[in-house]
Amino acid sequence: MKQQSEKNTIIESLIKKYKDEKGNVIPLLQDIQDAFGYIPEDAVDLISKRLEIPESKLYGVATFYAMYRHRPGGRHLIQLCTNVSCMIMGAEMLVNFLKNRYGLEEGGTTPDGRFSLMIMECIGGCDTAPSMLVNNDFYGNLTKEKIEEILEKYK
Amino acid sequence: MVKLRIDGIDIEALEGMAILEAARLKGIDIPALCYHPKLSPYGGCRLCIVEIKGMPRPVTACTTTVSEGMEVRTTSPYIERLRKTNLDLLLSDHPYDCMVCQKAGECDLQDLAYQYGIREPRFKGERRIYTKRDGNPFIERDMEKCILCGKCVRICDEVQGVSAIDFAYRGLKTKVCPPFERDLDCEFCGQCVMVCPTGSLVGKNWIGKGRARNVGEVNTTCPYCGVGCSLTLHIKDNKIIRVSSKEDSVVNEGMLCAKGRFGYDFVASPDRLKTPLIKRNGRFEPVSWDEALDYISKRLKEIKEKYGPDAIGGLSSARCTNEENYLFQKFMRAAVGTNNIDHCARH
Amino acid sequence: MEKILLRNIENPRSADIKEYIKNGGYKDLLLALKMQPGEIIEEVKRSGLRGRGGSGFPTGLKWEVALRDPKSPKYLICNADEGEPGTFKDRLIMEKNPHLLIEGMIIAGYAIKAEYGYIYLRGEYPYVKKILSRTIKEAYDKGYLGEDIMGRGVKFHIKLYQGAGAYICGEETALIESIEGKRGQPRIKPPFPASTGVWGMPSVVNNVETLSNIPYIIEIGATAYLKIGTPECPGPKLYCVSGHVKRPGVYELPMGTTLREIIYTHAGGVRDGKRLKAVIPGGISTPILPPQNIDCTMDFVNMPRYGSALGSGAIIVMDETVCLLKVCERALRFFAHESCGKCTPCRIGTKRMLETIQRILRGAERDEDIESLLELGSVMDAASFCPLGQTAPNLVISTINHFREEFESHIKEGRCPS
Amino acid sequence: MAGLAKVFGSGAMTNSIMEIENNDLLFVIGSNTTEAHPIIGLWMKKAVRKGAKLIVADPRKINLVKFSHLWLRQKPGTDVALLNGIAHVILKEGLEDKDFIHKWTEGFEEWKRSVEEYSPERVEGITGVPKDDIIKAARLYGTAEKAGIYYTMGITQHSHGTDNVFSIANLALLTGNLGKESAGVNPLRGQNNVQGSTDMGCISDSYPGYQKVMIPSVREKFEEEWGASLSDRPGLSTVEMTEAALEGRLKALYVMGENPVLSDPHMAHTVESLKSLELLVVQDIFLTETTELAHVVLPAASFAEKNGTFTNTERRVQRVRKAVNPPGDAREDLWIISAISERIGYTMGYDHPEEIFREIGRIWPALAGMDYRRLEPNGLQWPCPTKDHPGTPYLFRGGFPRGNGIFTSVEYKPSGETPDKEYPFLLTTGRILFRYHTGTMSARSKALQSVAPEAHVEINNEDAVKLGIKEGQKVKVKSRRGTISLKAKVTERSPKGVLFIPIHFNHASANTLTNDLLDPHSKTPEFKVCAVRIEV
Repeated sequence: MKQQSEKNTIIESLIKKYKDEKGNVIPLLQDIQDAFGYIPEDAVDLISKRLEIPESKLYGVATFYAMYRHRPGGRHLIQLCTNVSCMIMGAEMLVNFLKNRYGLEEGGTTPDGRFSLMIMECIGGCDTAPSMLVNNDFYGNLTKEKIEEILEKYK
Repeated sequence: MVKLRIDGIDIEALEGMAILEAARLKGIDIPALCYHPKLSPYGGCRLCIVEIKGMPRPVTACTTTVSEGMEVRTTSPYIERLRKTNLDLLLSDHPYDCMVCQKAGECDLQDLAYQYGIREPRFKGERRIYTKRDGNPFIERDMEKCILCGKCVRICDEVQGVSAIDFAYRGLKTKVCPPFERDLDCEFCGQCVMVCPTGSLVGKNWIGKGRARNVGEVNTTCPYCGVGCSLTLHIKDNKIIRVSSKEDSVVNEGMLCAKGRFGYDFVASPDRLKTPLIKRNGRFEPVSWDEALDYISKRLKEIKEKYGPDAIGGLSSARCTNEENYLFQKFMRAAVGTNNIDHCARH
Repeated sequence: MEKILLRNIENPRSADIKEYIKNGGYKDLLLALKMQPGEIIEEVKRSGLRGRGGSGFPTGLKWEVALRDPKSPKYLICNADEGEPGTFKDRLIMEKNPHLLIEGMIIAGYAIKAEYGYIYLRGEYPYVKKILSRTIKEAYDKGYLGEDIMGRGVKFHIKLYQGAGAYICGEETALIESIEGKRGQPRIKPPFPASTGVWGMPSVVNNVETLSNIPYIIEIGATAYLKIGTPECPGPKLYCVSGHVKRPGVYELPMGTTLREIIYTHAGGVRDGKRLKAVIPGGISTPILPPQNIDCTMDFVNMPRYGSALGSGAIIVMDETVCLLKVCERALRFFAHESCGKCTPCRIGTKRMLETIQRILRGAERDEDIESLLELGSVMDAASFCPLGQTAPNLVISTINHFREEFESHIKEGRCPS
Repeated sequence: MAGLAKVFGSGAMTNSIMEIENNDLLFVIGSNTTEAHPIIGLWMKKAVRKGAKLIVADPRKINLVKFSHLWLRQKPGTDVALLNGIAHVILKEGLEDKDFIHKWTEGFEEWKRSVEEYSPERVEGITGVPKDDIIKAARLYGTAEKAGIYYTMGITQHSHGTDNVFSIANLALLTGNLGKESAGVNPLRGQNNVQGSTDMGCISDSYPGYQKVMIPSVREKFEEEWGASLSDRPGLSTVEMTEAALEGRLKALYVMGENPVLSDPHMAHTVESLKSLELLVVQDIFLTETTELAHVVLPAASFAEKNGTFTNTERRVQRVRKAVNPPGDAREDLWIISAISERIGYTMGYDHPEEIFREIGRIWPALAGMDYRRLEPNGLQWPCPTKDHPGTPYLFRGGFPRGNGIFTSVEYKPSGETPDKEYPFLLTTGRILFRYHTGTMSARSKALQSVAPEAHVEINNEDAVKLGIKEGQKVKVKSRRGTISLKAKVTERSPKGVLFIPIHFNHASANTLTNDLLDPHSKTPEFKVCAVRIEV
């Protein structure tokens, strides 16, 4: 992971961006997650000090929203939906496929650190169910073969 | 003022007052677990639901303010069934510890379970299990017993201004904790313990020292700073086992600080002086009261004769009572005959 | 019906501002800026437009409360959380016709004298965020946003705000709490956001589809708008169809089109020649409908008469192969995961209902399990703090009512009839 | 509290704690309220929540600053200049309460001239507080309808402590913030019954109720009441007794419930003086640094083992009740004093503390209306002259007891010992939340001991970098009077050039270093300012 001091300078610069903006917590946490892949504990400490927001409240926010992650994950994040529309179109089978083919469990990371898997509630891709996101890209009408083909692009 | 009817009783209440408060003014007690007069309304526990003429759904009395001509019913078979089911749900996620729980006999949840006759929760299911204990020296935090009423979070944030704890996570996993579930690190005022309706937050050195039975209460004034908070000492077998404060006390309204609430174990410290001591060739020897008093009075009379009363001085204490201070200066002035008196005030 | 909300979306560059203006885009804004805010609100009130997010609350009324409130600054908030499973209409507008939303927001902002607007976009649409950021920049560059819109002395700014995965933030006060950087827990009402919203200021929260109707109302006037849809629920509606149909997708049809017509005429009917088993008409927080009820007209007023609700208009079609208990289990897993945890009935009730259904599916059920589900459903509906807890039981309870035998067979014979 | 007593007749809070909630302006100077008076801190936070404005004047960034609207960071010991500066701006902007001044005060014109040269620019030079903040503070205090001033040791523990108090009183007189609710001049007394011990006459120049020893008619009244001839010679204060012992004039000292070795300044001096005594009797509940030097130690009862009353900082007399028996042969202080008195020929036969309380009521009208029954359940605030009198929440309604409120001209004088080349740092001392006074009680509570186990010296982070000192590093702090070693606490809380050491820890007692220079009037030592050096 990045050097501690280097890490701090990144966090400090991100905080400065939102210093005097009202309602800055959620976008700031998102930027921190984009920079490190997750929200490190010391980032929350620093935000609390600089923006004078009680750290207990920050932790409350950081753990409320499902898309904030608190542990480093794989290089690429797979977010597969299994909600009702996707479920009745076979999403469960794809979950098993990811487990058998890539050794990916819900919330887990492949041993080689390439992929992490998050099971999502609904990502608004019901017309092309089953659907998934990989990092920020959307893919629909998934089959086992199509998933394999897609994941090839993410090294 | 607003005129309304609660359970057929005409009531006049202040504009903006919650129905729950207006009802309590008239002695109508509506069950509530997350309401506290000092705190902002929350509406989380849903026990204080009442029916209002013209409203489709029951509303919580703690969040709904009175309005002119409102007709409120605080109880009906339907409302009681909803309350009982709500309690059932709370108990289904609560450890069955009443046998050993420190709060037994003073627990709002236990009282309500008794009132609604719930022996077994009807909806069994997974219960929150937290093995990690909080290492702070003052407050035992058993979050399994927490019913998420949020009173501790609100009093720490709104009244104490420290915000040491808040809700974390979501849904059934929601938990009140310090950031990253570190050990509690705050002013340890214990206001959270004061408002906690269950055994989730209790003083660490209260545990096992005794509960409701044969525990006496003595109201007194705090021995520490000059604010003069009212203390209630809980006594068992001639020992202080707990300190609290009545919420209607004028100076502190039941709130205390770490010293007042938790700093009482010096009274029973083994180091307490138990006998008079006289120093003989550099070492203190225990002696009887007569021997000590005779020694002192003999020496005082000798010094007074030899050097006069002004060779004697007296230092009284800002921690002793008015009566003791008065008597002390009377002793120095009338018995000894000097004005050499002071006390260790920080002025 | 001639397309209004999805006009010109077949054109691959439909999101581009030049393309939008070429097709008459932002003309309605200039028209509106000539009118008085009060006049615009009267027009919207007369048009009968109702909230497309699912509440069905008359949009004009909400605006009027905000305009009349003395406090300022005021805020216009676009609810783009679109968390109701089965719903993907707002996504389509924002991907293919984003400037229609921006134009609608500016007119709405002007009407309630708000100078600041937020778009609260759900965290699960990162690719939409890119499009919207570009759209907002285009609007600023062309002078439709900023300190002085088109030299008309009107100021309006839009800030794009992304959530981070919380269905509850579709509820307007939870959304506002989220913008303020807090946990998305609903607020006590009253006060309503129109008088005390974000930062304690008057804030109107409208859904993407609702705001996208505004330019058209200005363009053709309320009287013409009333001719579309039904008298009580006028205007076009975007119906989302997913599940076991030949052509899943978004269909822009007059409000009040029947469910049958949407499924069979537009979405091509049930695929692979399977038999229709059940339909969730308005997203998984709305009661399920058996096949014999699909002649219902899909609008806010009629659906309750059929024992269900329009909701967000998200139609999930299920054929005979589906085990409805599994669907209920998945829906309750959703609600238990998304419950904000504030109130007892929802925090614990969703979990206990889920565990009861899972027990039945495992065949470890007890006879009173159906009784427990009904009791839990009633306490959640009656005593939950907000609509999440109140509507979470709808799917299960309606499935018990309409498909009792499927529950019985699971309990008695421990197997699924489908 | 000599300063306040001079102006208003007593050294107590003029208003009461509950009224804080309705202040619309709170001016807190020289008081770390949330640590020294936590519950009064809560009332202040409540006032702020209700919309009141809060000004905090303190060299350190104490917790209360978080709730303030304006933080004046004056250099330690420059309070008079700051307060005169504020008065200066109030006068210049015509915010003074003209008819209050006309009706209830005297000496205004002369005092007005004395603050003329305290312009904001000059005051900024002395105190380091930006002039705009001085003007802002003056406008806030001057325009407020109900403004209360709150202060503690930060104001009084200086060689010019009385001057500090005078300049506070001047501000209140200037703006008519006296004799009405939610206003006043409010010293927050540090200890549970320090107000009571001064009320009861445990001060060398006054009998109970501030009745002066030097006035013959007063002395005769007490001689008659007590049936004994009384001395007409002025008595000695604590620090003067130390001097007298060293000079051989004082031969015996009877100490009840105090630990002067730790709590008096210049510890080495105190120890040496106590050692020179022919008789030192110490009556306490534990062995302390002072009992070590005693000839006789007497075991006393603690607050939970006796009946009586305490008087808090808002003049509220409240009951203290016996809850448990004292350990071993320990006895109530009343019994011990009476027993000694008996043996030296003066009988004081009391069966119950209430008899003493009634006697006090007979000789001090302010308590005449009180008795133990009337003190239920929440006590009464003196003055309470008659049995039906409800007590007095705030003083001076309808005017001052002894004629008018007196404006006192005060010149800014620097502190006795200020930093120089040899001792470049300024040391200030004070309280922390988890400890109390000399630690006799608080050190013996396991939980309090574990969260505040030892002393520390707060050092500004820039100073720490310059001296290469890291957080938690053991350092030596040296003054002309002694040296202690303790851990460094690197923080932005303390200003550059200023160190802070809590007073509660015997293993590194701040009073080893403090200066025993006295305020001439109040005889209070200058605990708050002395010059020190830090050695790594």
